[in-house]
Amino acid sequence: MAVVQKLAEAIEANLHDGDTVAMEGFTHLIPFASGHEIIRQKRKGLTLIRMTPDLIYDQLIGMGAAVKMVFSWGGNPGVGSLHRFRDAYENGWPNKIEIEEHSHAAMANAYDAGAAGLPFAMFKGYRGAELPRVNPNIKEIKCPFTGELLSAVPAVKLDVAFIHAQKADRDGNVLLEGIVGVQKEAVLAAKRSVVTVEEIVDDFGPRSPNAVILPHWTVTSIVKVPGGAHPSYAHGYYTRDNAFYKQWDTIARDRESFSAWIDEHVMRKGPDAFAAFAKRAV
Amino acid sequence: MAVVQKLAEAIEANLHDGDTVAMEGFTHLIPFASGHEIIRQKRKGLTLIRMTPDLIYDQLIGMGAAVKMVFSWGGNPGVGSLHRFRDAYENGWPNKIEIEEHSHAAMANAYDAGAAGLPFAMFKGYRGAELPRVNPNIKEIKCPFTGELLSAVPAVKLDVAFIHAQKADRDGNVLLEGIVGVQKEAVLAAKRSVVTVEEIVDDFGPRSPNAVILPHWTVTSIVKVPGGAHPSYAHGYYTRDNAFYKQWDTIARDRESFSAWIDEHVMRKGPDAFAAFAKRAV
Amino acid sequence: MSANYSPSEMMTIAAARALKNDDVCFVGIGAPSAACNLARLTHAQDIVLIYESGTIDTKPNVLPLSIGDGELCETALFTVSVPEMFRYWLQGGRITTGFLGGAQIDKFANLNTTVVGSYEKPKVRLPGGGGAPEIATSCGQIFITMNHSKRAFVEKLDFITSLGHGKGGDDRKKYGVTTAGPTKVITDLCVLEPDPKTKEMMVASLHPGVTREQVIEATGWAIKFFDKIAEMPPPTDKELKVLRELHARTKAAHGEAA
Amino acid sequence: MSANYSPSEMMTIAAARALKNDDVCFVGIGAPSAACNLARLTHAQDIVLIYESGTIDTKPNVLPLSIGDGELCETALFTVSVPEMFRYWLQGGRITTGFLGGAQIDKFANLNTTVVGSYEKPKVRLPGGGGAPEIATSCGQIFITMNHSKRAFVEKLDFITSLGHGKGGDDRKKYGVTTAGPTKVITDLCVLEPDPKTKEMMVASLHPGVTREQVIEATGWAIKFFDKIAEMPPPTDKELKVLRELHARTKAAHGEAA
Repeated sequence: MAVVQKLAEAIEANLHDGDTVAMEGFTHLIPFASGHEIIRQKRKGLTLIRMTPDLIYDQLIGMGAAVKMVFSWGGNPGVGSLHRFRDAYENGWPNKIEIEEHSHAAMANAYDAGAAGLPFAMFKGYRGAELPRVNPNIKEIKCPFTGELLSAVPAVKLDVAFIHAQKADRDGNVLLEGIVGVQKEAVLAAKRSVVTVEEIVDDFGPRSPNAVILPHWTVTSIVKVPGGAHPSYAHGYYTRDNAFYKQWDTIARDRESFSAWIDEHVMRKGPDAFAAFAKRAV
Repeated sequence: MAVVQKLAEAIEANLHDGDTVAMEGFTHLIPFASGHEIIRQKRKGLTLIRMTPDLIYDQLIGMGAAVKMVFSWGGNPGVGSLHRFRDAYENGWPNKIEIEEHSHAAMANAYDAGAAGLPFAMFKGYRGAELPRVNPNIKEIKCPFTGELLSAVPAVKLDVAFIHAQKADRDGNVLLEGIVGVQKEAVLAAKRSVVTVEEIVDDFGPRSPNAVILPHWTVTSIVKVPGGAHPSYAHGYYTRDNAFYKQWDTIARDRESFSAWIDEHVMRKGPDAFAAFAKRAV
Repeated sequence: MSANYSPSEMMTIAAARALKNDDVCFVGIGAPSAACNLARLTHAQDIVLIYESGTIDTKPNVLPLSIGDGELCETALFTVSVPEMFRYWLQGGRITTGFLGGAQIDKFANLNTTVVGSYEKPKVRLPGGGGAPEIATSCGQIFITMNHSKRAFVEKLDFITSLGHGKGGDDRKKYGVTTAGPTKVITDLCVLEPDPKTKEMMVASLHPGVTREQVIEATGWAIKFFDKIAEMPPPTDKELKVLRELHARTKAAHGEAA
Repeated sequence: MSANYSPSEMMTIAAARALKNDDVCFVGIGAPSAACNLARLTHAQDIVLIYESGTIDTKPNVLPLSIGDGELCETALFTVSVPEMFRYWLQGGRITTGFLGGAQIDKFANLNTTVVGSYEKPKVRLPGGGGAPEIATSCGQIFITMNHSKRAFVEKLDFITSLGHGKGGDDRKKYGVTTAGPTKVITDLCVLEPDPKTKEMMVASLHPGVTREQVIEATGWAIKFFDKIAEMPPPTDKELKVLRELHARTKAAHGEAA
């Protein structure tokens, strides 16, 4: 049953060193405010799962929060590399990290299987591709009716899911709209979930009967953080800060400028700082 | 690419004797107008797939259209038996029909697998239940990671899917709202699809970005039949005729009253007759 | 307290009382639907009701005739597709309490809603399992509501549609099932609960005015009684009023729709 | 016709021309996105564009920087979850043409976007496959757009991220794959198409002013030419105008957002 909390309380209560977590959002609604709070609280030893690690994991990895990353596309979308991830993986700075690499289809199916309470996901995947050679978590199963071979990967099972959404209501239900990615699946595949939202309303009001909603009894903690998805975006609130994504390439390219950026924009700030980005709404 | 047709043309062009078909709609949006047209065109030898056969299959079976029914709950909801189905299955009137029986979970997963292009569906099902003993299309598979045993059923693969929806637009896209059941899956699991709709609009207008839509290139034929889901219902247009569902128990209980009803309400009528029910909208 | 109530009303009210404010219920049509909504309109106003048509957290003003009446969707927090319902919500373990009923029940609360007679040549072909096989194993616990009669409460089922406690003891675990299974069978005479060890369903309480002999007489196996049997308190005026108003609204709504 | 255009513009325009009005495209970011939208804004106005973020039948006014920019969702007919995208739409066989690119390609149009060097100790760790492994096998056919250079067009891939024609011939069938695979590789110099039998990618047309020697020089294997080589017509004024306006709108939009 969802409780409304401050962000620091929510992270404190729900995330422990060594946890397996996902901070999801497929380009849209990426929970950056939660990522920054995790950095401020100096969590260590996390296994970070995300289809597209994006800047949020580049920041966490650069600050030494992770020991392993499970992913399917590890770049800065439309820009280039994730320099902090590469520095950790290739050079061990600030610490070595292990990777487990999948395709998007595999991870999307693995989230789906986690939400569905299945131990694994199956799909027509990896045919003629080399990843199964280097990832022991990709196996084959055979259709018992046709004999067709399919790929199998373990279901995603999380200690904590972090997502950002447009709205929560007073009962603790959460509404997502637009590119909804795998966020619903991540929350349903998790023991605990922290949902930051743009606003908390009395009632969602008129809406499609088929709206994408996470009901209150599937959510652990709700935190109001307007702008909390910046530099990602919130459909209906503010747009993606594509210019910042490009700037990140320079910021993250070397260790000093990265550390300076984190110090200024994360360590010396709190979740309220995100409100400035919400105000740029279009 | 969807074409807009008359109902008689759509059935004529898309449905052949011996086809495997689904006319779906979980209580809501059941495509009765299509069912009646199939009766008028005297199709034979059909394999009828539906989670809840409902009156629509009771009528088709009573008129001798089917040789097999695949289903998971074969009653008149809240009322009792499907007398025409039982008469065919127990007494061979007007012809014998074969059954293949599943659970709802099995069929929902089998539709999902059909839409997803998979050869079979897996789920945590039938544990301690007896149906696997009498249905050879229920098998077991083992999770390659945990060893857990799961149930497997073949994916639903259809020659034709029939559904009823609220709206189509001029491009042939179809919008469904409310209890959407397995209709999207049925259409995506089918080679051809016939969609009857309450109305055809220029544009769907303002709507949730996550609205349930079947895009034009997944639909074969669109037919405007206002009221075409009666005695089922269309959310936003007219309510379920619960009283008729109760009356059906008497109508279908004996062969003569059934035949008389079909003669009067199906054989001597056309799809325009459904408009009378649309007008009772609330 | 009111003395004028039917055994069927007592059954519905007893089932409603067993529900808690934080339950998430997978509701079936008929007595379960009446019981769940009665609970919601009395002591458990925050209870979450889910119907297998995909309607989640629904608050119907009248009882649905079918599992997918428009009323359920119109009053729901949101509605999902049927595959999602069975995959993410039921199989995903998101339901605390599921309701089942049946044509036949045995002493371990296994149920038959498939056939009377043999499967291949049935005397009576019943509607079949629907959601029952997976509801029985995926929900945290199962409540069963059925009218108590020798024809229904049988020594041996003609067909096992859904698993109760199997052959008793920890038989459910053999099938890889970790949920509690049937914790209450609520009839028009009494409430049965499983013996903690054998899992045989035994009488835990009798409805007001019902005797042990009546229960024994209406049961097709040698039914056992717990050492301490409670008497179910009779319906309160409020419970009866709310239930009857619910049924009256329902009757009016379904009649008028013709 | 305009003589002032870049090789990269020619590549995008050649890719756009290969698209048909009834295509359903799975679009990637960069050149594919520009090509698909150019086709939509010129000869193929009914083309259906799908991005893996879940946006279906989208008509962006500016090109997205990421695969999930808001513009894609705001102009889409509808948007589905990412599991549904990969399950019902891609794996379900609902896409006619998928676009791919990569850091390395071999003569059978197998692609590498994973690592330069060994997987365990890479010289360069690239972003990885993303949607590519399943796009490569699930779409009706694949178009590949890449700049032509010896570093990219290699004799042997460091890693096979996604299947092209495998080892050639009907090698795809060995993996249970029934789709056509790469039917065009569109570069800034030329267009390659598979030999009908061996499936080796061979030069089918040269862009205006490009010589065979240039292509041979830019390819890391002994590249073959079809007997009859066409010359790709240069960009029309309209194509260039529409493409440049698209890029200008995009640049303005992405810059301003800061």
